[in-house]
Amino acid sequence: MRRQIPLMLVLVLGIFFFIQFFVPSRLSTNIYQVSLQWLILISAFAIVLAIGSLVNHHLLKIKRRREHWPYSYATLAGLVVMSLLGILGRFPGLGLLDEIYYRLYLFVQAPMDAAMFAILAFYMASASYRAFRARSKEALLLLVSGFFIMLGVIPLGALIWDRIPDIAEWIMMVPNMAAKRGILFGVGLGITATSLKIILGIERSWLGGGGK
Amino acid sequence: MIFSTNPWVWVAAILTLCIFSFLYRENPFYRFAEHLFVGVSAGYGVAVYFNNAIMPNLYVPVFVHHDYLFIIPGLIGMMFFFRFSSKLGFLILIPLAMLLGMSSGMGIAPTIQADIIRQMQSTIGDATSAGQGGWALVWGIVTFIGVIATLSYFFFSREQKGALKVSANIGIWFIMIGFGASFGNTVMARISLLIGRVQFLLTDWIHIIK
Amino acid sequence: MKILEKMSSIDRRVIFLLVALAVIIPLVANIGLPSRPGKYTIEMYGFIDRLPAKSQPLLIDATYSPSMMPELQPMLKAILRHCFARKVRVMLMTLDPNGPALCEAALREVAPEYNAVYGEDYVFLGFKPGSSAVIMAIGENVRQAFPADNYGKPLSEFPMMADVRNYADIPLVVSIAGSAITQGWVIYAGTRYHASVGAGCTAVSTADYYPFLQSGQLVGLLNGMKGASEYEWLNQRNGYSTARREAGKGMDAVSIVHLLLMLFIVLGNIGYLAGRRAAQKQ
Amino acid sequence: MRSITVIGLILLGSAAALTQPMPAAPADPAPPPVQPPGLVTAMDTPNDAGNSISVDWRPSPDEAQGLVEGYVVYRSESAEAPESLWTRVGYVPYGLNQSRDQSVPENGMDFFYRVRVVSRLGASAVSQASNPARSSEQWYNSMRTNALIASLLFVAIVVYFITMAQKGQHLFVRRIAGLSAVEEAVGRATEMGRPILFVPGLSSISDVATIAALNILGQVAKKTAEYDTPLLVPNRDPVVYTVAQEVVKEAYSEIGRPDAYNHDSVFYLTDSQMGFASGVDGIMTRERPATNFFMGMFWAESLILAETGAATGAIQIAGTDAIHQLPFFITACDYTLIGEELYAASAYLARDPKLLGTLKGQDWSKALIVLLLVAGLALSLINPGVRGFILNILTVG
Repeated sequence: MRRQIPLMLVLVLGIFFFIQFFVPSRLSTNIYQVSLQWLILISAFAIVLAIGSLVNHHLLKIKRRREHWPYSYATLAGLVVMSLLGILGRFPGLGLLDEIYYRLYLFVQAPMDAAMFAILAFYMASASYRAFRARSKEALLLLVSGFFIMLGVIPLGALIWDRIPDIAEWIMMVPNMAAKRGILFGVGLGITATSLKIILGIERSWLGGGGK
Repeated sequence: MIFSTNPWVWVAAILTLCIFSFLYRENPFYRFAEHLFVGVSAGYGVAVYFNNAIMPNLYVPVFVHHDYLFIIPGLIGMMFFFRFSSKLGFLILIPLAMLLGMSSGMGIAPTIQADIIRQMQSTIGDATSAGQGGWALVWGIVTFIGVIATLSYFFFSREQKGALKVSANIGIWFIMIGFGASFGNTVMARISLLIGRVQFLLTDWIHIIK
Repeated sequence: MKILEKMSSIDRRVIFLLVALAVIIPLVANIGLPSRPGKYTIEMYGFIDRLPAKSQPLLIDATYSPSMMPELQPMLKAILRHCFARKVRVMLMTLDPNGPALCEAALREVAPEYNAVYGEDYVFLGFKPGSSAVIMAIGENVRQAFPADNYGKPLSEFPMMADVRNYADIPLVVSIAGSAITQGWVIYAGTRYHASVGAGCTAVSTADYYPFLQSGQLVGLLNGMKGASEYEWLNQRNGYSTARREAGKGMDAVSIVHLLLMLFIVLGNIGYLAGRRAAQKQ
Repeated sequence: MRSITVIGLILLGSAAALTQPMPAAPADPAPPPVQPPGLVTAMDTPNDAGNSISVDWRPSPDEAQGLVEGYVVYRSESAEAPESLWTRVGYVPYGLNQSRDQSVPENGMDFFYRVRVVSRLGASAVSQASNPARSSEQWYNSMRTNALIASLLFVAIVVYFITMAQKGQHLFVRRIAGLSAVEEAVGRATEMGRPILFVPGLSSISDVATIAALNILGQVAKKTAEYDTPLLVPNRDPVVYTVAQEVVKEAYSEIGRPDAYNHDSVFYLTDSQMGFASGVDGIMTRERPATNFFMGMFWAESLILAETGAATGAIQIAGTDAIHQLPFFITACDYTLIGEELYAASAYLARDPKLLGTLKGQDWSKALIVLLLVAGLALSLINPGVRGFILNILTVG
């Protein structure tokens, strides 16, 4: 029973929404519209569990004095302050809280977000330096095509030889596109097959346990 | 060198440097920034979920418009909370089944449309565009061969021997050239992001760049 | 020989330091390399340039977080400048929870330059979670996804929104995004609802969208900071904007870092090949 | 060269747009008249939910001179209705000579349409009424027949192979390099006494790549349960977090080690992409896992994770169908499952006949696609007429 009901639900909903795609009638589209809103709402509740996990993880760390435990206070403080300001700030008369929330976002969260992203520039350099070596035929192809594109993107490439941007675009448009399309066919089939497996109840990992 | 007098800018600058310090090695400054980042962004996420999913899709329809239909997904969503119950723990499978059933069902036909049928159309169409002739036709055919070869690399039912091996190898060449190209093309994007940070540090924090 | 072999094992931190210098120096010292618009930038620019003034609004989805601002924010601003200068109406929305603050920052900066009026020349719809679900919801009705604008005012109160129901009434959707959501726009808004879709993406995903450009599913594409810099250039050339070209300046730093990286790759390979030869000799 | 010409054209175009006079103020004395649009045709919008009628018209002859600003569409219940009974139902700018009225009040009732042209100078002229048209809803979208056939064909192929598999027929699947490394990687972590990190992607549960990742997680968790190796599973999506926890718990009890399951090993970090990346980076440098798995959907953080992992000396196995992140995993990881290999992985690892059957179905669908592509190409090259036909049936609606 415990697994039959969810499996039935998946089967029925899966088939229904597969068919719905082909039925343009009013009833069908209305159901579709409402379902989209339901999807958003249902998944929103899981955030409570997730935050529970985060809080629990850090409280435990502090309680047991595990390595680096004092840092957990930073996480907990950030979580409590940000969520309260964000929710309470919307209520009338509490605009000041909303203003603080906005500031914290702009000057605490956003800069760290951007800095983390910027680290990628350095990692691109170290990764390409390490991996772009002519170790094999395949690696050589990776290296040469990467090199040409880097040269082709910048205005400087055209100054060295005016055909370089064209070669770069050729690489992007011909071999690159062929590879992407080939991969995309496979991915499309993989996605469809997995969706089908979920609907038919063959793919049950989400029930917990691999396939029982 | 003139420093900003805005304390918020200082906070942002110091946190930026804390994150960058990770490039040298993991250290207490990074550790602090990382923990704060996780907490603050998780809190922001909570507020966003509340203000943009719960309020407009549950509170407003039910309590303002009295559309009680929306209580149902609300109740289904709340079943997630039974996770810690030993007896009713299985109830979380209901919202999961709803999410998976709907999204799998909605996904199949559009995926077939976009990833298979339309790709077939453009693969054939590009290789045979009328009136192109010359190099365009050659490259069209090369692309076509590349697509077939790449696809053959993902054929799992046979050992890669004989013709399939040749074809799969050609496929791998195309894949490698494609990946090299993507990598090279990404460098610019990543540098752009670093530029943004450097501009912030040198413009807003230390007023060097005007 | 030893020196050559060492080239293949330069410490990460040395590379990091050189990259940092290569970015900082061009920003502090003005270099000013030339720009040359690519064809997809021109196609995008041309499409918006042909839209009639004061008619149905185009829809811009700015879905990115602050970390992608340097690449994508100049794009958003350049397109807004183009639209406001030509009195093309704009609906702005975002599918990223971090988006609203960024959209507002762009609007606060650009709108006053052209005296663009809120509710008449542009509307800010705000953020909605659900990514592709939202795109599909707009296909049914904009009000389905956004009953009210970002500030809680019902869309029905805006005269410019009176005739806007769904994609059939939107001449162009511009997806400025740092994620695969552009694909969502192409597949759902484009394939499912026949909307014209243009995109501005981070340079990382450009390669992904060439198939869509070829198959006509995208009307144009702005490629990262380069695309933004080219759009800024076209705006300035046609007298739509006199603002500082932020992305243009960044492109100089991009050029220098590219050269540095290529140098590293060459050094690494010389070192690798030298090391291999030494190993063969033994 | 070509691009420069195009710029030139655009410059001319926009200059023309700038010099064109703005629509005149209403106080102006009578602007030069404009000719009305020609024949207006109305018909039920096909393949829709009803309450919609499509209207098209011959453009006003003045449009060619660039005098037209746009067209306003009106609807009425009678062709001879007085001016006040025509309801405005839409506006389209010049260049578009069709409109879709999506606010038809009733299906199955006759409505008439008129189109008013508005000139740039403020004049306007209205057309004759259209033919009567009734809106209706359809129960089948005929534009999507190709997708229906393709979907059903695919389902049939897959179901056929699943049935074959269930009948006990042996199904061969070739070795996939990245997956053979899984066992070795778990063993290595055990030897070194270090944990294993598994990131099930950053997307939601409705992303199919996430399901594939959770499937692999189940297999990996069984191995860590067997060897008693600590497992770390950080999550970004709340729902995925919930499922991942169930998957790991179940894997441990299946191996008969429910006691070894640590409730804290599957945990949630944050919803923010980069916040998540910074957290995982911290975990990688502090806990020093011997093996990192990055499976599922990834975005720009892919290289941040993989490069940090490489610097800590971990063995890294990645798998994603995010085409634009594959190059980074390929350069920074030891093994990478490319695209469909991620989906094949669960079948390969689990050796479940039903899953292998699905994989077979995918394979033969691929063969069919290749066959159709080659046939389509050959026929198109022989006869351009056939090309048009082929492209037409492959048009999606």
